[in-house]
Amino acid sequence: MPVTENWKPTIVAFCCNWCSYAGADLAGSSRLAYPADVKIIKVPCSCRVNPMFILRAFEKGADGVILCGCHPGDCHYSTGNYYARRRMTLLFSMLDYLGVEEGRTRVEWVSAAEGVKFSETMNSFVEKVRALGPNVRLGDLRCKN
Amino acid sequence: MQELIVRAKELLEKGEVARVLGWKKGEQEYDAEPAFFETAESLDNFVYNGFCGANLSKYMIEAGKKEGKTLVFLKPCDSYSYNQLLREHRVDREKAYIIGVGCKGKLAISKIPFDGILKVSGAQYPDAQEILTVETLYGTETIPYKDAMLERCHVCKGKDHVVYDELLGESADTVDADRFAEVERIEKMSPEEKFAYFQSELSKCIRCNACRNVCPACSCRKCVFDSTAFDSEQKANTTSFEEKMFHIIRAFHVAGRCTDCGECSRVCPQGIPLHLFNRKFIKDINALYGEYQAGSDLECPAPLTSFTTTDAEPGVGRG
Amino acid sequence: MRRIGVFVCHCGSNIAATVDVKKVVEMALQEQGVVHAEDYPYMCSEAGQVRIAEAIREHQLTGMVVCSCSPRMHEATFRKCAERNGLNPYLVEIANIREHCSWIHKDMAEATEKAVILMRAAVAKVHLNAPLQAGESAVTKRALVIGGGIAGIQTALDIADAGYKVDIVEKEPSIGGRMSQLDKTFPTLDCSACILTPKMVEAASHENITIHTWSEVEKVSGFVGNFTVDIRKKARYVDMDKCTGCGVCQEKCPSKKSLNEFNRGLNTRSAIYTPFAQAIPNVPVIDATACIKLKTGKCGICEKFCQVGAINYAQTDEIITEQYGAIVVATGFDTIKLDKYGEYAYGHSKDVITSLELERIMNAAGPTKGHLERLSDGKAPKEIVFIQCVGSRCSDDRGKPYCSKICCMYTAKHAMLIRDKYPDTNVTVFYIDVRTPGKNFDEFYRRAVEDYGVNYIKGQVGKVAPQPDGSLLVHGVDLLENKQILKKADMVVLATAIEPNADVRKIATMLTASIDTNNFLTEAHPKLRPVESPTAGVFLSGVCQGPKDIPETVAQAGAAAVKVIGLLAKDKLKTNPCTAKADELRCNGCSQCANVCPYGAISYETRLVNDHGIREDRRIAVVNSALCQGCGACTVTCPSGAMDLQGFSNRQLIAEVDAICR
Amino acid sequence: MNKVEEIKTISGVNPLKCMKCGKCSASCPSFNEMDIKPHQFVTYVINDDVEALANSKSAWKCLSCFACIERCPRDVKPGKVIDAARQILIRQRGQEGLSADEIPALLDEETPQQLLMSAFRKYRR
Repeated sequence: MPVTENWKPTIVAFCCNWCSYAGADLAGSSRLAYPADVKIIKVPCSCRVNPMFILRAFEKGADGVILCGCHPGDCHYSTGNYYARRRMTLLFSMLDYLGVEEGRTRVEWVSAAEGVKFSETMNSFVEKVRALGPNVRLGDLRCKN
Repeated sequence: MQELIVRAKELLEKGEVARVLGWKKGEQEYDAEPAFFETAESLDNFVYNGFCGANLSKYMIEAGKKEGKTLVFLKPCDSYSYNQLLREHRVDREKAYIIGVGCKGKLAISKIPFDGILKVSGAQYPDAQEILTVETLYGTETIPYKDAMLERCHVCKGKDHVVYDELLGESADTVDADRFAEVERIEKMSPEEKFAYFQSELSKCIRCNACRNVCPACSCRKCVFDSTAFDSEQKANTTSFEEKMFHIIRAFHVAGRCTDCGECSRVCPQGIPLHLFNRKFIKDINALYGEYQAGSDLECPAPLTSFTTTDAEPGVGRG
Repeated sequence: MRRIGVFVCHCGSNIAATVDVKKVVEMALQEQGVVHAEDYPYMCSEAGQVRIAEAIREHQLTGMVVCSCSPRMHEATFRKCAERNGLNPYLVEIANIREHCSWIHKDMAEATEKAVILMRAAVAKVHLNAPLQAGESAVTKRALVIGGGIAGIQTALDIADAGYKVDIVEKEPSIGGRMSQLDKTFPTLDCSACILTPKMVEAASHENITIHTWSEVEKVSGFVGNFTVDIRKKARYVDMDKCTGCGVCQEKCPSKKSLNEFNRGLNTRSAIYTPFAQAIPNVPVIDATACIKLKTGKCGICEKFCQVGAINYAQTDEIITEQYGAIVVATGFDTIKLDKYGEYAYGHSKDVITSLELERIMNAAGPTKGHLERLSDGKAPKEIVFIQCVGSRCSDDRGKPYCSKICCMYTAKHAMLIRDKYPDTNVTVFYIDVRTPGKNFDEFYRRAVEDYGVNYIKGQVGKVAPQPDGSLLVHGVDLLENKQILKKADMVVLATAIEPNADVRKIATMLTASIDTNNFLTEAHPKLRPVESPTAGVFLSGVCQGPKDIPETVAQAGAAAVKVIGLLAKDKLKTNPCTAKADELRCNGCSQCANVCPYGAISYETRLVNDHGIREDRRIAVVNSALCQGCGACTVTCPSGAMDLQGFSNRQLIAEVDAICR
Repeated sequence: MNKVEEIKTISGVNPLKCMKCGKCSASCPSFNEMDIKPHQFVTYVINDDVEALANSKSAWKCLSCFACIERCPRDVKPGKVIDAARQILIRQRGQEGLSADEIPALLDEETPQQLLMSAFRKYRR
């Protein structure tokens, strides 16, 4: 896909119901803008996010995927984000190993009270993904030419 | 080898085991493949030599469904796989009689760089020789045993079995390489080089599923890729997803469970170094969450089903 | 194929001003399975719901998507509406096009495009939604209140009066909390003990209230209606049943050097002690870190003098396990540590004190028997400076970003009381703003200025410098006069910021209740559900939720009690049907999922399974849906995809991903 | 960049964070010598009157002692604001900053030595 002036990234944000989704709501009710490229999918907990969802998003054309959950220690289910943290740490490290550009994936802990953080996070994430341009490498990890 | 057959016959005859799981001669000595032996006579086809690299532990899942005990021969590294299956309740220890066999390193026919191979001698156990003699259509060649060894044997986990009922035969120390050297070499590459490397390797994949079928950790009754568990619409839709993401998802599914037995790379008909995915996860797990060897014991918490409150954050140390 | 209806809400102009709702409707009608789409100014209104009802009937809808505000706002509304009209509530999905779209985007084309995509994702999900039935669980008709201050006491009394059993767990030796440390209360100046003690007595004697003092919550499991709580009853070394509270042990105890926590460490107490005279229960505890007998084995004086034989050095901590239907957190507050505020010389000079320390100094039972005197030399201060907002309203890392709310009023109270009792003592208050919203509050502050001659100066103090003569030089400013002020004072009182009790983080973690960046517990909704935590069955009372004065605390305590009563009055609760479920044909029985389940909801059974004609006994995971809370940790651990979460299934989430990335 | 943006960029201060508590002025050792008091610095920035600030006595009376920066509860740092105002002035005058030769001419009785030194450190890097 050629990079054009008007190119807009597709960004999927998985947000846990208890903290981050509420943080996104707070960003909304506080009118803290972030790019419309970000589309939020609600999950009960960050630990519900299967690496397959993330890879699926990339395969289907996403240019960036971000996962937001409660701060470690504050998980509504007490431990979910700790598992998510390990899973994503390993997944991201693997993506890096495969030569996928750093910056297309991110995990951020956003509480229900952090509307500002939510908005800032999304702004900086989108900026990073825009700088990287359209996703090619993660579209096909079989890496066929 | 003979002592294994003798012992197997003995156990069969005594009725202590109902069948034997071992390796069977192929057309060539180097064609040894896993086989069940139901009778003492059939054991005449039993073989144990340098080409018996196949890890038999996964076959014990099926064996567990049959009547009576199964005698299985496990090399030291195979015993880790068996233990991991035991931990995951996939095999029934009660229905297994495990003979831990000695191992002096296993060979890969693909590593013998001669055309028209007819016969390889010197790979016989227990008298494996330092130099293999290879008869080819074009004459006789020699190659040091070590040079024909599987990659995994150069980074062998050790001579000890982690689970067994009895032990037979000696093992040799074959380690002469750093297990993570190749992973580190790739890690040091630029993203472009990394991508180019994996692109050239993975584009060879023909999706034959040999890696999945041989992997003791890939033992799901029904693989996600064969089911509709993740379909959003129809099967045709997921095919491309499966095609494109197969290896990384497979590696993730076995992360923290893979014993690094190396079977995936051994059986890949395209010679893709698939173990490099698993070993990357193992290296990260060791570095981030403490040394962990899957299959080494049945109790200690597994890296992906446990945590500490001070774990590293995703992405730390990247780039 | 589902027959889906899409309802696009204008939310007045909240959505419609930024999102072209007609366009969303038009695009919805092009989606597979969408048989009806319409927009309406207020979908949540009575009239809006009537339209939904009509559409369900007219188009025989088997699924619906409402494009509106956050599901946190009206998901329940629309689900109920669907249910009333014969559509399973779990066949309703919300596309959040307000908080996540119209409110944050300005460009109409961009916002509309996004709204369409969010609508598509919701439609894609609804295609795969299954009708779910909520289960039922019984309610244990007993409540737990964590914290025995005025908030906890009031909540417990209100619940108990309604006829339900309540337990109070208090970590200190007595209930009473911060209010018991106060001397007088604003704006009426009535004595704190005089109004609190009767409430303490009432709680102690109430037939429905059990008080566990010197106790802490150790472990919480279960869920709304069915919590199981382990309470650690710390060793008191005194038999509660035998002790008569005569106090002889405290007089005779030879170890008298421990800092008196109740008096904020301004004087000392004995190793065996009751924190204050009106303590309830009036049974002392032995401080094991100070007791000579417990430390060395020698002494035993209190045992010798106890006429009823109540002393028992062999006592150990005891863990009791109780069942509760609801839990109220009332853990209160403490003042912040001032070690980062070197400029105010707190800790450097004994005559720089916090307001809470001043309360103790002014109290007849305090370290100075109620005489206002300098702690350095015992002299009566003639010049007192109060500094407001110490650590409050700070955006740096030294203090707290919030207003502590109570300081303006208690400072006015202190200033007034001092001027009243010691008319020749001058009182100066340095303030940034005087905040006195509340009934009779501003009148109170004005009385301090007008009737008592308290000198209020607008301007924060920069520094307090102890002088060689023992006085304190206050570097201030009068912003209204634009003059710097150097003022010699005999005593400086710091209106120290308050913060939630340090234990609250631990307790919140146990309760899986969320907490904000300042460690205040988060309410389920800041306006509409201020006394409920987002965790069902957990309620908030008092300062643990945010700074409050006594009347507000009592009001909130009552509100929390009403919520608890409302819960306990039910015999059965509907349970969340969005629980995990294992597919027996795919399950490997590998036990990985059970390892990550925080609720112990997964067990295994060997079951005869018919897998396309192959009949065999298999070890299969079984989820106890009453215990499962639906986090989904198990689903990702499962390599075969056998474990799935109802309402957030793999296929549903993948469908959303696909719709967004389409 | 206009002056207001310039002063914000140089100082790194958001003047809107100020809550007018006056702790800076209470802390300032040069308060009495200043025509514009430390707590008023941000007001000049907000009111788009950087000119007045740069031309004030205060710009040259600030000792750069940093007491206001250390103690400000809102992270506003009046010391940095006045320093930025000073810099704007200096940049205008010398175009390229200070040179050692110019210093003697700039010296007067009231210029604190410390200010010269810090200015020198800052502009002659």
